[in-house]
Amino acid sequence: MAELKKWHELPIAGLIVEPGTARKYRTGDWRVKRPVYDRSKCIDCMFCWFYCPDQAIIQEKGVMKGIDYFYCKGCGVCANVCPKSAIEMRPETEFVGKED
Amino acid sequence: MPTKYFEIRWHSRAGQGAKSAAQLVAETVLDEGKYAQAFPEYGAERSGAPMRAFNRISEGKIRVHYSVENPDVVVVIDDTLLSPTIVSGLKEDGVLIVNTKHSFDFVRKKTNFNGKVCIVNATDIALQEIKRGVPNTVMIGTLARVTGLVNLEVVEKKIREMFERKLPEEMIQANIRALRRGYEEVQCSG
Amino acid sequence: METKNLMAITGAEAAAYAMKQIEPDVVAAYPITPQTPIVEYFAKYVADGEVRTEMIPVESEHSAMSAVVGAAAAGARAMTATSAQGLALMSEIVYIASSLRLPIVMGLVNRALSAPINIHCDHSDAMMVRDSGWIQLFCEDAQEVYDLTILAVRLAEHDDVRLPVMVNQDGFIISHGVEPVEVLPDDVVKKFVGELKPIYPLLDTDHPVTYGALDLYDYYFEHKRQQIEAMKHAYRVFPQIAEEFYKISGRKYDYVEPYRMEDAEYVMVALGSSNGTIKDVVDEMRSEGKKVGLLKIWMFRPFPKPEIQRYLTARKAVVVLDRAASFGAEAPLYEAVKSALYEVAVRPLMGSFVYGLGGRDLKPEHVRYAFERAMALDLVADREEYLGLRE
Amino acid sequence: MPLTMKKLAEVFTDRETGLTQGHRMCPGCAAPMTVKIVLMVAKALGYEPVIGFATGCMEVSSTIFPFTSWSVPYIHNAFENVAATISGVETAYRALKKAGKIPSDKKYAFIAFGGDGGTYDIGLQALSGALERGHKMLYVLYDNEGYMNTGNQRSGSTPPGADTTTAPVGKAVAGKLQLKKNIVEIVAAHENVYAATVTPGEPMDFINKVEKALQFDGPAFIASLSPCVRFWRIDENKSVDITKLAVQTKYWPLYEVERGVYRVTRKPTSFKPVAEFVKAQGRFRLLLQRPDAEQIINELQNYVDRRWERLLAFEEATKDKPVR
Repeated sequence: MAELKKWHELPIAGLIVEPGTARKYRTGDWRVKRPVYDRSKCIDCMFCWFYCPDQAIIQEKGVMKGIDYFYCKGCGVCANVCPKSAIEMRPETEFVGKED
Repeated sequence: MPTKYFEIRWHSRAGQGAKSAAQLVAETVLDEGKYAQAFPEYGAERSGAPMRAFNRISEGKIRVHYSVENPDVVVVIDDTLLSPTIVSGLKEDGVLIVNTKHSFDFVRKKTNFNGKVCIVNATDIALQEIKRGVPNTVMIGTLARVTGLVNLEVVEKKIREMFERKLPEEMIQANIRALRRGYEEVQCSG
Repeated sequence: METKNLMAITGAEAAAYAMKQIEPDVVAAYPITPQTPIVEYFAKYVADGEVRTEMIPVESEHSAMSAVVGAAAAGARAMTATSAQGLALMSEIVYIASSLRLPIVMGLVNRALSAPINIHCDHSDAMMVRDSGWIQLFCEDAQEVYDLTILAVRLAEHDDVRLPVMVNQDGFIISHGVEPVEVLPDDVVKKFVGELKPIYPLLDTDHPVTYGALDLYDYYFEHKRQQIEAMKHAYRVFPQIAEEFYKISGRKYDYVEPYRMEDAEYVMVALGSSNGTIKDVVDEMRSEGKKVGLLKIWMFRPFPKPEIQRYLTARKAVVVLDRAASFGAEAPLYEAVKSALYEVAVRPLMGSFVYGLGGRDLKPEHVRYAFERAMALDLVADREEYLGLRE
Repeated sequence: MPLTMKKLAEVFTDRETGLTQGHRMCPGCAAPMTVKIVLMVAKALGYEPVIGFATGCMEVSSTIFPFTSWSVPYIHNAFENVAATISGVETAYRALKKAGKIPSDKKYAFIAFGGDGGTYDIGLQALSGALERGHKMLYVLYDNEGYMNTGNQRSGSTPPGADTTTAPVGKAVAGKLQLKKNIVEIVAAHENVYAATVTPGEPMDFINKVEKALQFDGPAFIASLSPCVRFWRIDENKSVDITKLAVQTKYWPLYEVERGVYRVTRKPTSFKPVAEFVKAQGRFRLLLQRPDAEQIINELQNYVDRRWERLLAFEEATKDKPVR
């Protein structure tokens, strides 16, 4: 968020009038383990997508497309529910300096 | 200040209709272009407990909001309530109106009140006309006669308005007959 | 004005009748003595189809206020009513209603707070929530209950205000006393209150809004500052709305009602039904040549400080009557008046009298006594005294 | 055509669930799963959800001003009153619809979410009132068995023997001694309601029940066992697993009560001992160190066995006998 607003610049009552502003909030930097996804093992069962508490699984029409590291907190639920072990949890330290 | 207002204190037992009677008097007075208040006293009492209600009547707007202490008229709907305290504060030239089948002497003896007393056998009238021992309409008729404050025709109209939704026509008629008999059958001491 | 439509009704019925004519979308209320007849009258209007209002027969006052908050946030015009313990139970949500800036109108039938339990009038309930961010109006009689309930809708819903309003009437004294009330035609009331223009209604799913977010130290203060500002707007727009109400009713309302104040040297200040009694005493003492007057407070929140200052500066003495105590501090109305007079050029002598707790009658002789003390200049600003108390 | 995970994935390829990313719940928390599943089913069925939330973990973590994780209308009022609040919203809807101020083609779903504190304990009265009044709403409980928002205090939903800060397992006292309150029975006792248990570990059962609840003509209640990874002291990735285990051990039987008619919706052919459920969680670690641990676990086993038998008996006894 940019500069904090003054009282007369805010909507009344503490209302948040723009929906889903939390999308601007990066929760990916909470992550200490990174899920790494192996497309070759994936059967697009959608379990990971269904359970991900942070909605960080990207899919299109039931086809797994990857992981959104901007949001992924690295809980590992996806890897755990995956019936094909297509997702592996790796220490985040391995990825220092690499792009999301 | 109390001279500006004509004040009535009603004594009854909860359930005998003093509150409704006071309200009906207020409505009638208002209909006649005067001003009135009606307010009961509230405690935690249930049916049968002694209770009081008040009227304040005036030619002009009534602004005060406190209980009536020196009434011009005390109306007692149940003669088992008679005692010296029932006339406390009643003005010397005030009137004590009692629903009783007893005599003036009985009333005086019970209350030690030496002023004007009016009696009416309202319970019997109510039983005969309305078939229920609720004497409040009779007492309004009596009050109308004794004080000349409320006009009987206007009271009749009010009774009709009040009961139209709740009671069948014959009951309204009965109430109006009871009212008229209260007016006619009252006896006052000299 | 055309022919007057006078009704002999109680303050409770006056409130319910005003609500009927306002015809809010939602009423959620729980019965409590002495507010109960308001709910009862209104429930009857609903049952008889006289209003299209949806009534929620909630299981508590806490839920009454919660439900009207929900309804108002949804975009509905919502009302409720309560007394004393009911207000205490709902007080958590009373603060939320004003903080969410929901224009709810609530009838408060003033009753003493327990313990010991008491069902009769005093203002301890209203004073408990005087800092809750609600606009608080106090009524002298049933007519004012009717009028101010209608007026309150406009005040609450004004674009610059958007705050809930509490219309106070004295328990039993007004709520259960039958008095003449001049009512307006339905269509006149309907036109006056108009349609609610909801802002950010929850039911507008095309524009989803989040109500009641977690607001930490980085923003909470700013939102409170907005509420402070809204109260200033309430103060500013009240006379305009009162003027509009005057046009439809011929009855004039203001922050305060000065009574025989022109040359008054000794002035009493009070809230609620006692003002009528005080007026009679003022008349009587005036006829005796005594220069007494009354400043009745209609609007307690926002507190009309400029009017207090304007009317009370340079009087010889001011006595303030409070129907509530503030344990360990000065009585609430006295404190507010005294504080306002700190800034005036010529401060009057001041005295504080607490009266009427738990429904104790305020009699003309009490009022006269307080005036006489003022005239004798026998007042001590720092001393609280009591009227009608056995001492 | 019943909803499936695949079907939901298709629907939500280019639609939002209503709960967005960027909320600040703990990694691996089951509460967002519960909320997301409910919202997805509602939206997939064409409802416009309007959400009420009781004070709790999910409420604070999803709406830290100026951020909101909600892209559907949302109101948080207080801790104990979400049922009353949503009943006000629902009533406003009916009033405004009657007045012609709401598009008549819009299909709303009024959904209240509460944790166990806001539901079992402080919010029980408001919930009961709203259920009894018959508002058309869905109340979803995410049951993490304690006041986890504020750091693991005991609630009426905490199981016996679980360590909490206000009923700690100590030398003298084995933590919470009382059984978990049976909230579904309390709700079902309102008679004209739909009440069910679900848990994320049984997704199809969950989806079906939400669908049923939304279509129920009256108040509906869904209790979702939603583990708190932090204070159940389990690995972050185990929140789904533990709910499966809860079902397999009879700890969390899956059933529904529709106007008095009981239906057990999952009947495993064999059960695991409840001790497995207990031993899988760190919150029972101190209990397990006590000499009376076995006895307490046996009592719990007895309880879940009897409750299961009772449920089956209710199912048999109420078959096709709705209260109205």
